[in-house]
Amino acid sequence: MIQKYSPSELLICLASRVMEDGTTAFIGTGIPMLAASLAQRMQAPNLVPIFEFGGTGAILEKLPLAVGDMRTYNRGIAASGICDIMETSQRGFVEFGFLGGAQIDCYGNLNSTVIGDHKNPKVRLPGSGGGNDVGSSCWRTIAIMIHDKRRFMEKIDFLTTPGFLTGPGAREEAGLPKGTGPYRVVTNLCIMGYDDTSKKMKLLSVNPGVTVEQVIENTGFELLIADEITHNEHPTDEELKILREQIDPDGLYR
Amino acid sequence: MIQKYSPSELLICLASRVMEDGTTAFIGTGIPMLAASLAQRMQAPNLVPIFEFGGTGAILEKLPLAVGDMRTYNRGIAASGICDIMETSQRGFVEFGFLGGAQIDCYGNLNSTVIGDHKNPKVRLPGSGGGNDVGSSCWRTIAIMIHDKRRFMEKIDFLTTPGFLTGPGAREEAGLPKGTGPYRVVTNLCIMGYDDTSKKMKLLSVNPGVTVEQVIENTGFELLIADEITHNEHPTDEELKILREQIDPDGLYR
Amino acid sequence: MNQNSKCIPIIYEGEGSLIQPIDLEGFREHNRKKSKALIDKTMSEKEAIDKYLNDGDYIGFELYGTVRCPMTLTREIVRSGKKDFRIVGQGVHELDLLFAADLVREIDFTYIGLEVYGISANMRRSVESGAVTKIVEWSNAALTWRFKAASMGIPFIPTRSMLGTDTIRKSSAKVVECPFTGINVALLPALIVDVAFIHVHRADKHGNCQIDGISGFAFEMARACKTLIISAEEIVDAEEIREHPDRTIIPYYLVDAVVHAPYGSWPGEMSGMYERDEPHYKDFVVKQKTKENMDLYMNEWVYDLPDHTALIEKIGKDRLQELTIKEV
Amino acid sequence: MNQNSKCIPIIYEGEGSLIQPIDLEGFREHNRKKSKALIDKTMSEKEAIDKYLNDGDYIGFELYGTVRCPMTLTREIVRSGKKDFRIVGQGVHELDLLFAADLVREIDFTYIGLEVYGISANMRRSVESGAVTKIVEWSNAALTWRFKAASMGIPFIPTRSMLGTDTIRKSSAKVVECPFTGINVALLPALIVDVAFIHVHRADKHGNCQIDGISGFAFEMARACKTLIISAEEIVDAEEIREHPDRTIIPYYLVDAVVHAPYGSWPGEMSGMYERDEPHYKDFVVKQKTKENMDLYMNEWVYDLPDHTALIEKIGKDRLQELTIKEV
Repeated sequence: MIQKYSPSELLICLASRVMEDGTTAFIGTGIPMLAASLAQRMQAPNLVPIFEFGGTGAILEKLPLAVGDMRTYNRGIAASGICDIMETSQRGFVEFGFLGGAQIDCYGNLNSTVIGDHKNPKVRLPGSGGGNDVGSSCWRTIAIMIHDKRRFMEKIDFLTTPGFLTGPGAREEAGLPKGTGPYRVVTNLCIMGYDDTSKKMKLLSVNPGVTVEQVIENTGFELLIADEITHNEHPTDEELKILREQIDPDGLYR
Repeated sequence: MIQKYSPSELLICLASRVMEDGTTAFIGTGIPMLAASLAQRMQAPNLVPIFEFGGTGAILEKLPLAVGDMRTYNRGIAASGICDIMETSQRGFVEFGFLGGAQIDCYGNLNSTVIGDHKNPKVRLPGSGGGNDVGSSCWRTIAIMIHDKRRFMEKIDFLTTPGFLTGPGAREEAGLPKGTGPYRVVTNLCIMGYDDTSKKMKLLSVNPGVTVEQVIENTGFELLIADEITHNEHPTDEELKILREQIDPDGLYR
Repeated sequence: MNQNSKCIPIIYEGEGSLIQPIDLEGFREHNRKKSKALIDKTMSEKEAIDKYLNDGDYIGFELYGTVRCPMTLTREIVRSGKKDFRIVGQGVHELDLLFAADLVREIDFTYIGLEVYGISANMRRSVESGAVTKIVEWSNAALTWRFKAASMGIPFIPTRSMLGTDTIRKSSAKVVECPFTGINVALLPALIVDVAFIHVHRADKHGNCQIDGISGFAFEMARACKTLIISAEEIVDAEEIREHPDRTIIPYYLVDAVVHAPYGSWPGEMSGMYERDEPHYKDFVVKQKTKENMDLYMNEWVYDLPDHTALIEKIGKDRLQELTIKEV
Repeated sequence: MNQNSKCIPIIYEGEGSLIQPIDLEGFREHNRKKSKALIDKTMSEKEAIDKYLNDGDYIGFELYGTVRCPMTLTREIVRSGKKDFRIVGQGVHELDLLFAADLVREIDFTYIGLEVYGISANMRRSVESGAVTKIVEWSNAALTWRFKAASMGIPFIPTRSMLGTDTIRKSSAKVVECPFTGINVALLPALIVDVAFIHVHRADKHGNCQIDGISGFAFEMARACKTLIISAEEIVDAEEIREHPDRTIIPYYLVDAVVHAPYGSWPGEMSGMYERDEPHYKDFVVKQKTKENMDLYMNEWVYDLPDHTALIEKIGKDRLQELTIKEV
């Protein structure tokens, strides 16, 4: 029997499962924090969470409320500053980075700067923050998104954070570090990766109860489809138990 | 009655008197350390000694043995690292810097790298160390030298640390910060400054018992002579008392 | 001399202008004149802002979000009536108050928002209405590295961030081909702030400061500004600083004013000392959504309070005690 | 896109070669593969040098003079028989032993000497005899900024040092006209060290390190090397590190080996722990003046001792106790 869970809980579990043991991960506020905390307690006990304002290797006992708050270095191995962290990433030490945004295109480029024109915006968004840096220097980035056509777009209004830019070779040509780029997009509908050759977004697996057609319908660009589409597992009893009892006992994400 | 004193004690007192209250000074090992310590107890209680490996604002109770030793931040206001210190100087925060070398020319350029050819040296010297940096970014540098013709040369074998380079405007043209450069040369014979227009070394005052002719004889280039040559005072009783009782009780420099 | 006619290709130049010009020589002259004497710099927040802040200044706040944020100084800036600031868009909660009071004209923008609580409506109103007349974009690291360049006394610093994006297009960075490796790097222009505001755990009266926990960009910003106003939870004896010189992150000669402001980051947090005032902040998050409610908030929590002491009284000792982290 | 044909004039190029090539992408790949797991890295100095040092490596030592210098590791390097190193000419006392054993071929030189005690005769013999085949000159800051560039993951960093001198002529820096300000700056190429040696006050078994007092260039060098061998006065419990994460200057993932070496800086000093062994050092200063006496010194204090434990026994507990700084 499957326990009930919230859409957030599903996203947390899916994002959590992507992380690998013995790697470093840039963690932003919200779902990535819970996902990292869950991963530490599941398949990745040696996952090292890194927060842009200086926290490294925290034991994520209490949920941080901000990327600079004191929980981001709770019993951590280091509490330094933003330069140290960003330079550590620029030196190639950070494997995973989580990203979000208001819009994403088929190459995984993200917009978190502006809806409409930059000069006369319809909506001014919060801006790059560390997003562009994470997207530039982490080895593999994971975008967490709400899946709909207004967000998965043929042409985004502003390219805040680099995905594969205009396609194969474009990152390297621009000067971004070799071998880096988007890795996964985790949404409320599915998990996507990228085609090795074309660098275009490709559906890999669908969430429980979601069809491939639904994903396509909610995507504003032509989505590649893997030969074999797998089905993402429901959050397991163990995941939900840890999440609810240890990580989010106040139920902020239930 | 004049107390007897050593040549080192004279140099220490002369160098000490050059320093001004409420300023910062880059201190190297040896005589500058004693001079700074003496200045702190005489006319410059607010002199801030700065050591290249991180010590700032030390109370120089015990004589440091090295520019990185723990006495260089004894009860100091900060103990950081070489980058912080050198960048503080590059930002214009350091007024005085002490320099030394094996050779000096009429523009105050110093050699501490090599005697003879760089490729096949007659004597390989210790190298720039922080000398070049002090000479580049401090507002006013003070060279402390033994005065003889083999050291005060028309053409030095290697330009390690910048004085006025090739003369007026040369520092600025090279890109060195505006308004910086050599200020005084303190020797066992005299104190020299630089001519405002030609930037050439100029005799300002002679040490007790020394004649202008002696200085000229011991200088390997044409030395400018100030209109009025003053006579440097002997170390005073107060200076010697402080030096011997407080700063150098072991008599290392007596 | 290897004089030659070689050159480094400039591959791309951002369209954004330099909101703050780079005057390295002027910065050096300014730093030379700053007093190096160990004088008492403690003063009230009102005295500090009166004395050191001017209309049109380029200003910056450390740290980020609601963490160790100089809110006491920020409220006084708003009350002072000074205006038309050019800002570093990187502090966060401080900027909500500045936008609400319509004090911002130009922004070097990286992130202005409420983190988990979403977009800052104050920022949106100021930007979308045209009250802000110029925005130049940067990544978070890029903006901090701009401080770092200034803190090093150099005119620019290279980075591998921002390449290939609209972020760099709307910045004033320049992309060049590295003459050593042939790779493309973005050159970030140094950023020298006119007046910077930093809240610390403890300072002595001369301005020597210690910070616990992460140091954010305090090291860099303190060294990249012409005037530095410090607020501190605690004013300690100078001897306490001298006992642990390796804990001094900001030496006194960088500092112009020291303001004693216990709970000076409220409603934000202070590492090891007190937690964020979550109910208050959530209330702010709701109120900021409309201009009318935000005005009420500003009256209640800024304009109607003459100074920090009045704020502390209004919050109340019991509430502050609740927020205080107890010894484990 | 503002594609254009603008360029930055290269005004001057130093004649010196890059002793260590700048391979930023290779450095990134290497750093990616370094283990991020919290594993026990403690081992003897012999195991560490055997495992991680190779003939021909580019190596560096922190700090300077006789202060917090990794002498235990240095003696083991000499004993190991490994050779033909390219070095950063910035540590100091360590290099005396390396020169005496004729292990150095190429040097990025800034200062090698005995400070108040004058010129290093060991260095002179190696350089003047031609045993050292290549010397490139730098200022002290320039060399540290080269580490800083590597530590930032960027290919170069600008400076206003060295301009107009023979020092820059014999360096591999390049002088360019700044595209933002028009002033001349020297671009310093990043310096990535193959194996770095740093002695610290305390480390945990995973490699997290704390240093008391000045930090010299430990921060930069630890981040500018491919392999990092730490020696530590004390091995502390990992929980002690986690209690004060803001004291960690070197995080464990940078570290490959942790060697427990109490009095590991002897005959140098360790801030707050022990003083320099002045009589021993003065004896060394005399002995190093001739090759014959230096060879005797090397036999007595390096070759004839199998390891650090034997050294400690030879110095003797009483003498070490005398050097130890007593609590005030």
